[in-house]
Amino acid sequence: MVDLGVDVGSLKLKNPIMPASGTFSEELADVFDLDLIGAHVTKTITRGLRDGNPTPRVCEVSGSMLNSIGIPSKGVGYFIEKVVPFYQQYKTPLVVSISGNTADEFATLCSEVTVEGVDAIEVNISCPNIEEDGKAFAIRPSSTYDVMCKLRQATHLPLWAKLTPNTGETPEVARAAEEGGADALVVANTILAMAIDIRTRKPKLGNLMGGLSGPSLKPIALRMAYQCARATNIPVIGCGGISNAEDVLEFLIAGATAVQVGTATFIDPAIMPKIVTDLEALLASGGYSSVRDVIGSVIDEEQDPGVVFMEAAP
Amino acid sequence: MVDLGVDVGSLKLKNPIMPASGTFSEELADVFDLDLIGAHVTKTITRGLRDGNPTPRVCEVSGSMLNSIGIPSKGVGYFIEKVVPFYQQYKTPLVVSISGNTADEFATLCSEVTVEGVDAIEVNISCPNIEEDGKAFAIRPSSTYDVMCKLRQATHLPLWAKLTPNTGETPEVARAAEEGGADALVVANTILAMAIDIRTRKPKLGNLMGGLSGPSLKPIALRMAYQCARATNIPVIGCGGISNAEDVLEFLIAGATAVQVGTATFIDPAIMPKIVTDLEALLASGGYSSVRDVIGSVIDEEQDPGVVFMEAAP
Amino acid sequence: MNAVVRSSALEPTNPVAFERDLPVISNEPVNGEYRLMILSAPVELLEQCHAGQFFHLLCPQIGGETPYLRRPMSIYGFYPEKGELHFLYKVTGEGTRALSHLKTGDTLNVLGPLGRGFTIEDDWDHLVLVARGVGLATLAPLALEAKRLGRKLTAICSARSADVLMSVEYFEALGARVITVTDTDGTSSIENLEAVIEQLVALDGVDAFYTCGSNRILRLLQKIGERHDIPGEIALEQQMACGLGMCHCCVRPFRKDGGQVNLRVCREGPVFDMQEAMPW
Amino acid sequence: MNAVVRSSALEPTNPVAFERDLPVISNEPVNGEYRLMILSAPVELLEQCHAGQFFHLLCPQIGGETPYLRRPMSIYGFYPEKGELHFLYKVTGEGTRALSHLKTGDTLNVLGPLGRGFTIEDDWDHLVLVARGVGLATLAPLALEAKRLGRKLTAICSARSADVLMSVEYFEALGARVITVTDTDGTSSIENLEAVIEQLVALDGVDAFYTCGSNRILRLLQKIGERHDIPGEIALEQQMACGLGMCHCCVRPFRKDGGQVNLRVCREGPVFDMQEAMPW
Ligand SMILES: Cc1cc2nc3c(=O)[nH]c(=O)nc-3n(C[C@H](O)[C@H](O)[C@H](O)COP(=O)(O)OP(=O)(O)OC[C@H]3O[C@@H](n4cnc5c(N)ncnc54)[C@H](O)[C@@H]3O)c2cc1C
Ligand SMILES: Cc1cc2nc3c(=O)[nH]c(=O)nc-3n(C[C@H](O)[C@H](O)[C@H](O)COP(=O)(O)OP(=O)(O)OC[C@H]3O[C@@H](n4cnc5c(N)ncnc54)[C@H](O)[C@@H]3O)c2cc1C
Ligand SMILES: Cc1cc2nc3c(=O)[nH]c(=O)nc-3n(C[C@H](O)[C@H](O)[C@H](O)COP(=O)(O)O)c2cc1C
Ligand SMILES: Cc1cc2nc3c(=O)[nH]c(=O)nc-3n(C[C@H](O)[C@H](O)[C@H](O)COP(=O)(O)O)c2cc1C
Ligand code: FES
Ligand code: FES
Repeated sequence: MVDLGVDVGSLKLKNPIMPASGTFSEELADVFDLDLIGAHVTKTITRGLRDGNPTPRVCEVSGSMLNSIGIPSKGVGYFIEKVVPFYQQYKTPLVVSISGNTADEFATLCSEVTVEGVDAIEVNISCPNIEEDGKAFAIRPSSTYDVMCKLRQATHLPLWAKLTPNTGETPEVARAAEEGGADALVVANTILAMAIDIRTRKPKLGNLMGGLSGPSLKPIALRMAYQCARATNIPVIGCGGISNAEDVLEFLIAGATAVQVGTATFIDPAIMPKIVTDLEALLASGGYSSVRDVIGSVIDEEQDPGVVFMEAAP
Repeated sequence: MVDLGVDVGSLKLKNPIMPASGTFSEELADVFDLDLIGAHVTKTITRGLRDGNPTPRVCEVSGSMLNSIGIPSKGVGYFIEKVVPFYQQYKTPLVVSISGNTADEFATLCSEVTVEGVDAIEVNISCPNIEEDGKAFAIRPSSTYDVMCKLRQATHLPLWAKLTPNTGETPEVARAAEEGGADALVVANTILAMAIDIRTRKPKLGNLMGGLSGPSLKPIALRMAYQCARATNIPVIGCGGISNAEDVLEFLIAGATAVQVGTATFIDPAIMPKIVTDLEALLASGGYSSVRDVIGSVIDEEQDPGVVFMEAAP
Repeated sequence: MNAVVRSSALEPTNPVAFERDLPVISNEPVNGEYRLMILSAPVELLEQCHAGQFFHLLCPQIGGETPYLRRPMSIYGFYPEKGELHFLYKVTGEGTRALSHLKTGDTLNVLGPLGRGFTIEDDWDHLVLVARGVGLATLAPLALEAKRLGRKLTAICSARSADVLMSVEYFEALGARVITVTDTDGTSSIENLEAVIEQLVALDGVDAFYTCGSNRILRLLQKIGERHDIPGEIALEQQMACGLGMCHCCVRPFRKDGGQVNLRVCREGPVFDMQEAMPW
Repeated sequence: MNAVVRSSALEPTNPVAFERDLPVISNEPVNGEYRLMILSAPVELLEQCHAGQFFHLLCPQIGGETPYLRRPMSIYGFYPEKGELHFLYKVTGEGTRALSHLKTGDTLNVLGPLGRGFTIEDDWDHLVLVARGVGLATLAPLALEAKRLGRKLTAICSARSADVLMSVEYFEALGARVITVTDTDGTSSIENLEAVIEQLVALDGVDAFYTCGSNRILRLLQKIGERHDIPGEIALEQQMACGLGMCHCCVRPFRKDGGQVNLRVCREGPVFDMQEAMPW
């Protein structure tokens, strides 16, 4: 028996497997017992109602996908009346993902969702910030720090900052989030991408561009998880292209304390509980008695530390 | 007969297919007649001798690859004495890719390679710049502009700026390169990524991290090519994951004037001349008489222009 | 009587969507464009199926095809008595090409049944379906259901030419009346279709319309339905990722309570009220 | 006589590397760990082959395996007279697992012959090869070459146990003397190997050593070679991408002119001067 429990800051998870925001909802209860996984993470909500982006909202790119859903939201009222009670049926901690167009709106929502039944708040700072000409907060360290400070003041709950790969400054942004008060980092959101139908000459997504997720994203997200684990002292939750227990182990070795599974659930809706089982077997076969022993166990000392944060020269 | 000729600024190419820097060399003459492609692009050279990075320098990640070669270089002398004469055997234009640790060193090399036999200079501003704490020049608009101004003064040859995907500011960097004097943009270099061997717990690359190339990169590079074509008035040369004529067409429709083929050559060394043939057939079947008619023909007007440069919200 | 049975999302202890590897019994071309795939399925899965629902298929990576996401496919037939699940599909791209490579004895991973199927209210006696092209695949099991419930069904089948008219025999074998209209002999025009349907309404009375796929047919049936106050349902398509209602990829706009709402084709659909549907 | 023939990079009009789909004649296990694949190849390709060279194989995406890059594999045998190209391989990961799924009649895309093969100078009369494990695959064709040139060859084959000793018959059939050493009976220790080789040098005289793969054997042969001034060559491995010399992925360090240089295994190798090679 391998102990799969991990601590994400003050929050104890029975295992390190949880869904990625936007790829999970109440409906997955049709497929498996939702108490089998380490945490529940909701789709990002906004304060007010939002329709979301034009269709098509999804397309396939070699072995991965693009999406541009655009955060349709039924607003905070619906969330508190309907969604929280649903998840309160379960023993598993509930993490609510939130977002806002401005730092103040974001902070207001953050305090509004600080309610009984919510165990942590994931702040999706990878979404456009209208005060920074449409750039996501998490593209720059300064805007990351500013928004995190406001969010920190708005809640006593654990605050997880979800970072974007659309930046050249991952370690700096990670440190800014930590300094701004993040209790953990979720690494990472989708990377901005595009596909065009060569027959119609139209973009394959209604919104022209969208986020790349799935296996293609994995080596990028893994690099970011490693950078963030090295750059900060807060737990890192890996996310991006994770499809099986081997991928989970790779993120844990790189320094992640837990992981989120997104697109893989679309391919196999029961993948999360399967990964929990497989991870236990994989750790057992490696002689581990606790998953905590592999976290951050990457062997990188032989390397010149200079190369670690250097932009790898091609 | 479809006219495959394109103009990259003042440089006329017989077809829009050329190799990506670092994935092409004299040795490919063993496999096909090098006059079949639109241009020859050398591996990036530096002024002095460089050994390159520790091995392993390459690894595979789902359907794509990571590399961290580190620009081993025999220096500018060898290049001028051996490499330029080799390519002078061909009628095809020669593009030399160069790089430097500092803007001044870079500019010196730029003027040193401004010699008979070189038709354009591709400046790899995606490599680490020791004056900007190891960040690549092309991560920020300001460092891009500064280095491009120096390079512009160092040569009268066409100057192609090769951009990096490791930034959250692609349109701004593209405009900075244009304003700094670039005649064309090569979009893009590899994106920083990582892979770990879960058995040995060691990074799969000797340098810990490396650049992701191949099909996984395509939707990211395509998005950047589109952004750059919209943001500037100079030709864009698409690069990233291009493996067949359909991929080429996708980049041309997005706004690229020509394309570079990299990793695909490792899978099929004769892919470039095959793509030239297939592209002609594809255009003919679409009723085109000139490849120039498809460039930038993406149908995006129906879209709210606001979304175009906005970070797509997931 | 309602053909739809789904567990509410609030019953996590009673999962209803199956994810299974099912053996291929056969997978043969039906005519130049369509193929029929027959899978062997367990009875408990087949008993959950209803006309209008779909399965989300994990198309195999074979024959050089590398589909990634699942592909939605309507239930063409489900036979608990013989343990068979049927799909009728058209080869249009990577996923369906991959499906076409499956041979007897291979397995296909399916997820379903998913979505909300067709409604047949207790007092709906004469049902009329209007189908074109692969839409037949979706509407065919409605005939099965109508027969089981002892209702009268008229199937108006529209196609490019007579030789791609499928399922006519299928409908007739189930005791349905079949009216065929084709482009080649000009009978499939909207004007002629309107005349044919108006005649049905006038002579036999119609209690409900069912259709799917064609924008022009939708507009026509909305008009006729409104004119005579006849209810109807339409099965719609949209690109999907999860198929379960999680990702909100598959929405379409509907008229509801004077406004417009986005509904998920995979969850609130694929079958929707015909008057609420918006032509596209 | 030099076993290496390559067009210089300055002869673009004379391509020497073939990229071909070759039919699989057979692909069978040789013992628990190794498989022999025989491809049907055109004579003009086989005539370009030399012992020590390799092919870069585009492993198929079958059996659930999705290898992407090509895999380097030494020529185990090449027979222009019967139109056959042989590879001996060990299944270690995705690519070689995919290879193992190939059946008679399938095709495999190969690129080659690539790299610089073994040298056999005109005055080298007694050749000694020391091979361990899959290294045999690389050294085997040297025996063929030696026989064609009428040289004497001694093959020292080292393995974990007698039952994985391969190619012994192969070497013997080519008239080579074979000495086997194994871990199970303790004869494969470096000390014993040194004694065996020193005896060969003392009794028969040795003109050249050939080896590949093992670090310990390399050190031993470097020592013995230096002691008696006997030249030698070693075939080395490294991760590869292009296989043609373009990407500089596959470098290893070598001692040259008092300094250290990086050479490409795919181009300057895979066969290198034994004294220049650096143990790893
Ligand atoms: C509820 C529902 C039921 C369906 N029932 C049937 C059926 O019974 N028979 C049949 O032949 N087809 C049916 N379709 C359409 C079928 O899903 C598509 O033809 C199929 O997904 C095409 O996949 P492809 O890889 O071959 O084509 P590609 O064009 O290569 O597909 C690319 C992507 O677009 C998606 N896509 C393409 N066309 C459609 C479409 N019309 N609807 C939704 N997504 C699409 C694919 O799923 C895939 O993700 C149905 C669609 C839906 C939504
Ligand atoms: C010149 C040369 C000749 C070779 N000849 C033979 C031979 O005759 N028989 C044989 O069984 N093996 C030979 N090898 C080793 C063979 O290339 C590897 O076993 C094979 O690439 C493993 O691929 P995989 O996908 O099965 O394993 P994986 O471990 O999944 O491979 C992952 C990646 O690492 C690379 N890799 C793994 N091991 C090696 C290795 N030892 N050398 C180079 N790259 C490697 C693979 O090519 C692939 O890119 C040779 C290697 C070289 C360089
Ligand atoms: C359809 C879809 C919707 C998503 N919606 C959100 C969202 O609302 N908020 C968010 O922070 N991330 C969202 N994401 C990003 C995922 O949470 C995750 O970061 C990303 O998909 C990478 O993980 P994966 O490769 O495992 O899918 C979404 C991803 C997908 C595919
Ligand atoms: C092995 C390798 C070496 C590379 N070396 C260079 C280089 O020296 N200079 C450079 O600008 N880009 C270099 N690149 C990046 C490519 O030129 C190209 O931008 C990238 O690989 C994306 O294209 P692709 O997906 O078609 O390979 C290298 C890429 C690879 C795979
Ligand atoms: S496909 Fe995911 S919600 Fe419908
Ligand atoms: S593998 Fe590319 S240079 Fe050797």
